[in-house]
Amino acid sequence: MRTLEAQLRALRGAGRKALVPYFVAGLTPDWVRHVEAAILAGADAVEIGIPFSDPMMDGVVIQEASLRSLNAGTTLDSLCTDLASLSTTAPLVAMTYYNIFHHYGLERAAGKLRTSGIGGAIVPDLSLEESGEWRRACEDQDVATVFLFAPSTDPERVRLLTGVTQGFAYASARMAVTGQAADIGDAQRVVETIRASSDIPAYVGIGIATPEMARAAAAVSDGVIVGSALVKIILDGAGASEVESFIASFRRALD
Amino acid sequence: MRTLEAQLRALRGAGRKALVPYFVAGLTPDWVRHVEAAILAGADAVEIGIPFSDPMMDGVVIQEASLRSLNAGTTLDSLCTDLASLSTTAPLVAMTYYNIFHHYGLERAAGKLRTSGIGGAIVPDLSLEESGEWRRACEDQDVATVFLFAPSTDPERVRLLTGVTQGFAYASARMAVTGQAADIGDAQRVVETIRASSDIPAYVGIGIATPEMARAAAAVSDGVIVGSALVKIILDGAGASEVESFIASFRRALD
Amino acid sequence: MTEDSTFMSSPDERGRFGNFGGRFVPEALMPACLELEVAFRDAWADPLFIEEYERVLRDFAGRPTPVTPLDRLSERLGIRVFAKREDLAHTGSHKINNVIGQTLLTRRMGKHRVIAETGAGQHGVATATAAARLGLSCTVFMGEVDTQRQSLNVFRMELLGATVVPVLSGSRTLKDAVNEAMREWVTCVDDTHYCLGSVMGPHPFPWMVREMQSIIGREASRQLNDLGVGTPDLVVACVGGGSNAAGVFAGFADSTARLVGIEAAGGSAVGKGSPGVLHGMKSLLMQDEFGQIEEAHSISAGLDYPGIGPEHAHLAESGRAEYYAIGDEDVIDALKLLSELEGIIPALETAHAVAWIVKEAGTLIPLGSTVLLNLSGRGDKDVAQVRAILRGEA
Amino acid sequence: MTEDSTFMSSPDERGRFGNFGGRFVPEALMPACLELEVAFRDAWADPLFIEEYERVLRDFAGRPTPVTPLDRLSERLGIRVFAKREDLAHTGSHKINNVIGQTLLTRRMGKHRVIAETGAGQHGVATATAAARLGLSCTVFMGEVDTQRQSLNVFRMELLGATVVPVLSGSRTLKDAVNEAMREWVTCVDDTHYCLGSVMGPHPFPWMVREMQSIIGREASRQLNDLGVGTPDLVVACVGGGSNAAGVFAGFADSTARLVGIEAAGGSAVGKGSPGVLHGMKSLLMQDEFGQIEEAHSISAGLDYPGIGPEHAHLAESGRAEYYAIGDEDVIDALKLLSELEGIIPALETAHAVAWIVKEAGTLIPLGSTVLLNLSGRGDKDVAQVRAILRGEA
Ligand SMILES: Cc1ncc(COP(=O)(O)O)c(C=O)c1O
Ligand SMILES: Cc1ncc(COP(=O)(O)O)c(C=O)c1O
Repeated sequence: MRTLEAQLRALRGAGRKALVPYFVAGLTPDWVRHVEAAILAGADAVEIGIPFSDPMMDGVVIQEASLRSLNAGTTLDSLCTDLASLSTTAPLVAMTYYNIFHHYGLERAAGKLRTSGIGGAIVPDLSLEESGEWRRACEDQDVATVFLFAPSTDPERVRLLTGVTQGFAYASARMAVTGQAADIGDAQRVVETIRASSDIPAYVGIGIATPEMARAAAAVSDGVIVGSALVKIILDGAGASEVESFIASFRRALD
Repeated sequence: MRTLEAQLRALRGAGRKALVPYFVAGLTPDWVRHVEAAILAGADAVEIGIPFSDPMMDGVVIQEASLRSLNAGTTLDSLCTDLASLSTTAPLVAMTYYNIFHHYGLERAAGKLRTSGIGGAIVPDLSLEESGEWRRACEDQDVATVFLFAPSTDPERVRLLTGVTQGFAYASARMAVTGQAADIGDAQRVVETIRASSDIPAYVGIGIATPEMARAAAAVSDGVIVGSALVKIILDGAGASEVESFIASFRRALD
Repeated sequence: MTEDSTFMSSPDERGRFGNFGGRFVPEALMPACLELEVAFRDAWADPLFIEEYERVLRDFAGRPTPVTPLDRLSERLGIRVFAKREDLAHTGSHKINNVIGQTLLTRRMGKHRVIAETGAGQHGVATATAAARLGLSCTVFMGEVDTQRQSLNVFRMELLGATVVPVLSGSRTLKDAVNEAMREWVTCVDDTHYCLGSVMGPHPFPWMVREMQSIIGREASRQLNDLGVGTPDLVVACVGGGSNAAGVFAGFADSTARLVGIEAAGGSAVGKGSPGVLHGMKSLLMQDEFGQIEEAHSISAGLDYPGIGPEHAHLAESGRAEYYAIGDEDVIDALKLLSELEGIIPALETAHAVAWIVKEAGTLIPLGSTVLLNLSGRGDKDVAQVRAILRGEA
Repeated sequence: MTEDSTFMSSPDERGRFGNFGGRFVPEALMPACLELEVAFRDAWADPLFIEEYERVLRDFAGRPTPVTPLDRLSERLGIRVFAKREDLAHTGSHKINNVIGQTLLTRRMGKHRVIAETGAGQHGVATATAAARLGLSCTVFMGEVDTQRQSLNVFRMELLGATVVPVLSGSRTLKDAVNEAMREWVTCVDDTHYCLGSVMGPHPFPWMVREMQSIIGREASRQLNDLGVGTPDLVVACVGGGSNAAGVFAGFADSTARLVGIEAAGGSAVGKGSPGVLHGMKSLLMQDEFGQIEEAHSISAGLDYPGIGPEHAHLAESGRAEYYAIGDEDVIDALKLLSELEGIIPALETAHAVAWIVKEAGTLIPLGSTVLLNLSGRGDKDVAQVRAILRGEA
């Protein structure tokens, strides 16, 4: 077992529900300060969204944030440079679309993540079936390949996916792209099927918009991912202190 | 031989080139005064255009005049009533499209012409082949049926047409609808083919716009018909005195 | 080409169908009409000409067009409706059948130019198309009102190399475009053929155009047999001048099928007309008490004509065919219904026939009847107009 | 349905054509892709399904479309050009072939709704049409820019009962419409089929769509034999995603014919692209140095796509097919030329292929060659745009 998964299992071992906020890298010049503020407020790990021109699995909020970040000139290299100034050692997980890594070169990309302190990667458009090369590249660099589990994933595929997912299992609460929803949807069922074939930490994401929903999701899983709701306040102008209090409110709900 | 043809042959016998102006009946409230003015100025006979909604053989000038007249409420009956005030006995020839007579009833229409002092009728869309019924109706009323001869009419058809045309033979100067032209076109050739099979008076029409053209046409025929050029000045506002001097200028050219 | 028919035979030697038809044209045009009749009789009896005509229809225009069972409409109405798909013919309507025949004939007569009238532009586009194919020069007369309503069709004709002349006289619509084409024809009849767009005008046009459109009915009759349907109970077509109706009727004239022509209420020559003479023919015409021709008013430019072809006047008089009228208000609904149920957006003209079928299913059309609808054209040309109407802009 | 082919065989079990293809989709969509593959294999091996598919293509869509000898163009260019007339298929392009297959498959899978992306609106109209026929509900995603450029096509879809959703993200054109359709599909994959419009997307779409379009090539090959032409020297088609090209190529892949795909210069994935992953497939894509997808820019909305179907990437890499690009400036002239010489106004997409033939006759196309042009669609949809361009308004 490699670094990221060990860290996250340790967290669970300590009885703590994981809180994983998602940031769009480069969305604002001081985005790394936002990351620090979140960790200060109790985030256990952070998803670093690498903007892509065609974010097929994202709703309007993250689409807009990605576009802004791209227009500001964000690249894989630039955001890794930015991360050098990050003052904490919390686990970081990249999230982006496959073409970014494919174009960069898979081994080169995995190496870049590792040297930038990113311990895992979520690639929503990389299916299990197509993931072999990427997994090999990551393996060499101790970068965990995190897979998504959808409500539509049948038990047979869940078994296959739990066999390869590393770090944690990303349980989609619903059949939807990223965005803010009103309930935790199918989270419990998805987590249960994951647990039926693996004891890897299972985190719930997609649509978790409020501390109450986070609490409900965490009650049936090992942690939650908070994306669009957070990105939205940053799009609307929130600075580091608002990010801190936003994350703190989720932390309180989870503890 | 019936009335109209006798009158026109007599004219030729007297060595006079016939001048036949065309008026759109009802174009102005005082249109009958225009007719009188023309006769005063030396017209030998007058064509009375009965306006039709779809004057297929007429150019823009007569189209427009027909429309104006129709909008003013002109009908076969109304123009015959108007004619009652005509102070002369010059030969009158109606010109209109077949549907007007067809709709009025052929015998009734021929009778109406006769009682209104109209001694002949030109129906440009009534082909020889379709003219039987109309010719019979006119025969009974001593209304001459005048046929047109076109440059495209071959000698064989000319023979057939001279066999039925009454009053005069209408020689089209050109392959065209009514309007003002620059020369007398095929007038000579058309008149010659008519004369090759008949001694009926042959008048040239279609496009005769100036006294000079009238003179040229009359030189190769027995008379001329002046339509659009005359109607144009009336459309432009000419009153009886202008009509009189217009016709007088043609008369001078012919004599 | 059509077999001898009792009900739709050739006209007599004067070009009469019963009391209607004939040749009411200026003497200047008589030689051309006579020449055309001779040329047509000769060509139509020439297997080589027929072969080329049929080959061009097949390889260029996409014939045979299919017969489509309209299952969802049938279920809705309680009758069985089949559509003969002239909308799939090249340029989007049955008009192409006629112009391919006439342009081949033009070449055969040694003429180098065609002129045509057009209302909505379908016949104009078809003529420009067939002329382009043969390298004939082409001029199309179109009422100025219609050039504005259908400006894209004007541009299509221009793309095809034709000259479009806006007609400024009269009501500036189809009727006036015919007048103007006739006027032009007088001036150029030597090297120019007037490619008339419907079963109207002087003999031999009504007969010739019907013959050139009869391929619709001949195909449909064979296709219905192949589909196991046999003779339909009704054959329904919209009627402007009447060419698509005549073409499809020709395949069923001697069968037991009821033949039904649907006019626009505002251009209903059978319903509101009386015998008269216009555009070279004696037929039924909408006219006032003085014999002045009335202007038609229809939502569809192609039915916006105050007359009807003389053979239809005869079929109406003899009772072999029935004619009904449909008002503008029912047309849009019918267009929408066919679009939504069958995935076919019909031309506004065609939508009149659809509307009648929808309206009369269960009344004039007994439940369970089999109906052949002649789907004369596609609605693409009308989409902007329909949108404006539905948005209350027109 | 296609015979086993050396050059255009089925993809491997991962959906790869050589180095390209595959299935790069969110896990949420994997079950649907797998289900679709099973359903397609099953249907495509079922004679009853094939029979219905072919019957609907015949009776509803008007197949076979003819092959037209383009005599006047041929004479002008010194080569022999034949056109496969997909412009005559119902709704005006080859797109109908694919959607008829996919909607029948949708019903067979027990789904009641289809969604689709569209650029110019041709695929959207075709999908709305096929859905209407079967009573499926239909939603079409269309970039907001395109809904404005092609507002009449939006209304056509609405008439056909479809809902059109303007896409506000990204460049607001075709690429973004695909993204949005994928996003929607995730939310409704249970009862909804994503009716993709070209040989792109995740396996089995590129293969399935090619199979459903291969009827073009199979017909054309038979028709050229019937015409006595035999195997042409070249088969030329325009390439957006590549479905009409794949369809016609499929009939000639194992022949001696050169296969030529023509891209828009501003959307040239083979000419300017490099391997990448987008919209579920690995293929050639126009992208910047960081792997961000570039926006295509073409006069024709249907070629305005930065990628190409994976099988084309493979055919390019293997050398079996050649790909060239044509710039906007040559397209209008080609459209006018075909219109004036042959009476066929092609779609702007198709005009790219025409332009290449005109340009290369005598150079890349040796004089005397026989060329089959796939005339993928009619230009009616483009006439307003072309007019604006020629008038200097656009
Ligand atoms: C599609 C369509 N149907 C019908 C008509 C009416 O003509 P006809 O009665 O000659 O078939 C037209 C005329 O433009 C038309 O375009
Ligand atoms: C007429 C026509 N041809 C070609 C295309 C390009 O698509 P494809 O490359 O899939 O054939 C389109 C797409 O809209 C089209 O409408």
